[in-house]
Amino acid sequence: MNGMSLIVKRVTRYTVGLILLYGIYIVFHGHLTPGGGFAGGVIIALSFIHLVLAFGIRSAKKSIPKRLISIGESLGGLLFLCIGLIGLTGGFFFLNFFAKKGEPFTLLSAGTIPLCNIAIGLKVGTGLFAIFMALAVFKLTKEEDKQ
Amino acid sequence: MLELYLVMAFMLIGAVVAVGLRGLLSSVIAVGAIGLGLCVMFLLLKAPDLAITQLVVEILMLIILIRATIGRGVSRIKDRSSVWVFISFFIFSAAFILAASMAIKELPMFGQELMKVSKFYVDNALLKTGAANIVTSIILDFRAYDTLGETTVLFTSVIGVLALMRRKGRKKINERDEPDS
Amino acid sequence: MNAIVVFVALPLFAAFSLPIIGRFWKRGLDAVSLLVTALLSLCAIYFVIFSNSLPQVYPIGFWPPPLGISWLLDSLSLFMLLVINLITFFVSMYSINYMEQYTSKWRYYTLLMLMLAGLNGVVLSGDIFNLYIFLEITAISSYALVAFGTGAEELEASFKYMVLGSIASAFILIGIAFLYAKTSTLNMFDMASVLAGSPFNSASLLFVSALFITGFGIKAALVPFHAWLPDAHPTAPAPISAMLSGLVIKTIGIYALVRILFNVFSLNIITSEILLTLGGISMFVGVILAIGQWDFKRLLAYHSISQIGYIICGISLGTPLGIAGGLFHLFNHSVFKSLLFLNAGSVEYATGTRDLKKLSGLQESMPCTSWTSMIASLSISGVPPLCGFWSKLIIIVALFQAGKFFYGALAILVGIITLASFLKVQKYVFYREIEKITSKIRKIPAFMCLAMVGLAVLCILIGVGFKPVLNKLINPAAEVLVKGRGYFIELLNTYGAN
Amino acid sequence: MIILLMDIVLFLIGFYALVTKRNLIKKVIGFGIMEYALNLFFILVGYRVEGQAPILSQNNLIGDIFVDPLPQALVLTSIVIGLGVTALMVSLCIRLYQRYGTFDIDQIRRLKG
Repeated sequence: MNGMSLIVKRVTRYTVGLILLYGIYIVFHGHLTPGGGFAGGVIIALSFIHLVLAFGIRSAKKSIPKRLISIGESLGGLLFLCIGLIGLTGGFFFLNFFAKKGEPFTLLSAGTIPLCNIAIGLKVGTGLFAIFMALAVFKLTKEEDKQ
Repeated sequence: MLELYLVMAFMLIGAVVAVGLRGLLSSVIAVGAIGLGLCVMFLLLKAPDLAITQLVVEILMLIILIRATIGRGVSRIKDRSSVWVFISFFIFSAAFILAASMAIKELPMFGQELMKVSKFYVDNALLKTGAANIVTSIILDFRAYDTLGETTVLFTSVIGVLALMRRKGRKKINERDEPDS
Repeated sequence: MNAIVVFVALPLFAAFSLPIIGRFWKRGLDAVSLLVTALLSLCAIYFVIFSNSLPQVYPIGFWPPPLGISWLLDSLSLFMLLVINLITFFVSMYSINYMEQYTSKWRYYTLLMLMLAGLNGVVLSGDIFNLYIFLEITAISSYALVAFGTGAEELEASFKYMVLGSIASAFILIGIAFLYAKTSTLNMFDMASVLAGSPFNSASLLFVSALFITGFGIKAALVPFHAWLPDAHPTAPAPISAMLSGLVIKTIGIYALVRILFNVFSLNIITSEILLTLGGISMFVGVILAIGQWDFKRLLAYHSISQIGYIICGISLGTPLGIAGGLFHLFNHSVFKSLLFLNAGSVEYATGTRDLKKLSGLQESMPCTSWTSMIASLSISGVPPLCGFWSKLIIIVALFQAGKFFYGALAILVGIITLASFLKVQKYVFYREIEKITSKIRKIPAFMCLAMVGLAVLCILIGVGFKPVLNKLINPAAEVLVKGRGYFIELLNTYGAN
Repeated sequence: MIILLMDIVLFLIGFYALVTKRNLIKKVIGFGIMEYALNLFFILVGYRVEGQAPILSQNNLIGDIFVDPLPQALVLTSIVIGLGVTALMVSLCIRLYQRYGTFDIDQIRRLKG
């Protein structure tokens, strides 16, 4: 796969940032509006997939470090687990340990919930992108075997 | 209420088309149509969180499925047109629907949910957790442990896919491991 | 009380960090997973010895039972925790050398740790949807692990397993949906107290029971639903076969089914009869199918079906003796069937084949494997001083005591056929001398031997000291199941929100 | 009542595809349809007539009728599980195609019984 036409590439340059920003917005506002870590994470993954589909897998493999993806995934999982474990200091697993929950309907409210959303968003975004890359790259190597 | 039935009928037709069509790509697209129908259904049933999630997941699924099908499976695969398979499945599904309808009769009427535990969530979510979105307050505070399980499921399937997509599965004992791709 | 967290958090922590560790420190993988499993089994042993105030309910996030998710640690879950963590410790020790045959070990260890976390989570959970999630974690990691070699047969077996497994999961989930619609709660204690108001033969309860028996029956490979097991268990890497046969089918099949049917629904005459019939059929069909097998691991897989039948027969009686026998057999079967699968793995490792007709006279060249497999074979066929004998005896006595003479006789008959079948294995693999194939035999590394010896010692210890095991572990666990629904209602009243 | 039964019919269509179809991708599609039906069932169970979406805002505070938020939380989890299983299934299909050159299950049967 060598990517799509020039028009698609050009348009992608402008849209991909917006999609990424939208995904991040959804993650950060998960406790106020519909959406949340998971939906936002999928959107973030989709923005990268968009990039890969437009520019082709070969150039994407060069520019996106794969090591970073899988480390990001592990870190997301660890972060979420650690939020649960920090609750133990208050006496219970997954305790929402902030005493002051903050002003309702503002970004900094709801205790640990935004933090959890960020962890999940990181994890889901990198994880789903890793799945896509694994499936897509495999196809490429298979074609190489044939030739 | 009527719109619910309409969307449901659309989904049923979509399902029959998706299962019945010969070409793989067209049935994958029919599945996409069902998924969008489900998304509309979630909106009608007042579940905007799920509608967003279903929408983005549906897009991702379509991309993955199309990547899997494109260029493969060109040769059409005929199904076993055995009458017996069909008849036995028909009997099974008739029995299943009968049993299910008898069971459904004992449940509360549609639209009259009991809200035994959820009443607490609805009344106290904002007070106790500070989150305006009650669904988020459930998945990340009341039932945060479930969400840990959920992320673990996703992690498992990512590692599983990466493990299945290795180029070589087995090696000689003293051979060097291939670098992680 | 906070120490329970360790059973789920530690394997998850290991699983999340192994991909990072694996990049920098290859040998660290073995060390970390061995350390984690060793720590967990020490914890389980510690809990068994020093726990005096069971049952305990741990509210996660400090939300009391009907509101949040709660963990339940009682004698039954403690018993299952001990079994799971002990066997996983030995399996992980065995993997150190065995998995050198496969590439990317870090993915293997990550999936193994995830599977362990899933199993522990299923056993501890007191919430029905949470149980489903951890069941899925276990199931998904086992699909991936069955196909770990990525050979043609492995992929095919894994796909078959996956299709049947997802049907099972779908049935279980739709059962949970019906239960939620009926009771409007997910906590099992609360559910038990709500369901106490409706008669046991109401259509919805029967329908849900049928769904659960089908779903968990597929996971446990009871006979009409066993089609995936004889493919999936033999083709997996040997340590994974041991995990699947020894733990997975028991935890996500039998334990989950029994916990729901006994403690939430409270066993009634209909479910009891259905389970007894399924158990009897599995017991007989499994052993009959095993006779004709010449593949070492496939034969063991069919025997797993048959032994699962024993366990279900014992437990479904509902009498204290029957349940104790069933649970004891569950423990014993985990130990000796894992050991047998590890033996088969060693034979394959050394000679490169598991076809019984091609193997011969390995007794001299593989003394460790030979002796341990002798002990395991004698155990599974129920020869007196070893562990399998006592549990089978208890099950048969319980069957006769409950007046099920047909099933009792069947159990004895199946025991005899099992003995014959394992004599065949011993003769063909270790004691028959047609030609020496010593030249090609590879030496078994130390850790593999150590794991097998450890399990064999466990076999003998349980057999000799069956009395304290029964008193300390099995009988309290059986008591939990005998108490039925009342037990959960009591827990709700003690720990509930109001 | 009728709509719940229609949902069960949708479940059975997916089940039919999963059990009887010979094409691996069709099996995956069947599994997907089953997942949809299951998710919808939960939400239908939690619906309340005249209920509002369970999201509070300044002018929509406690006291109104809301639909049941708990099934929505469960379905969110269930969607993720479905996605994970489907991704794994698709990757198995691709590997099987690479080994056998076909998606036909009857030509893949190498293991007996």
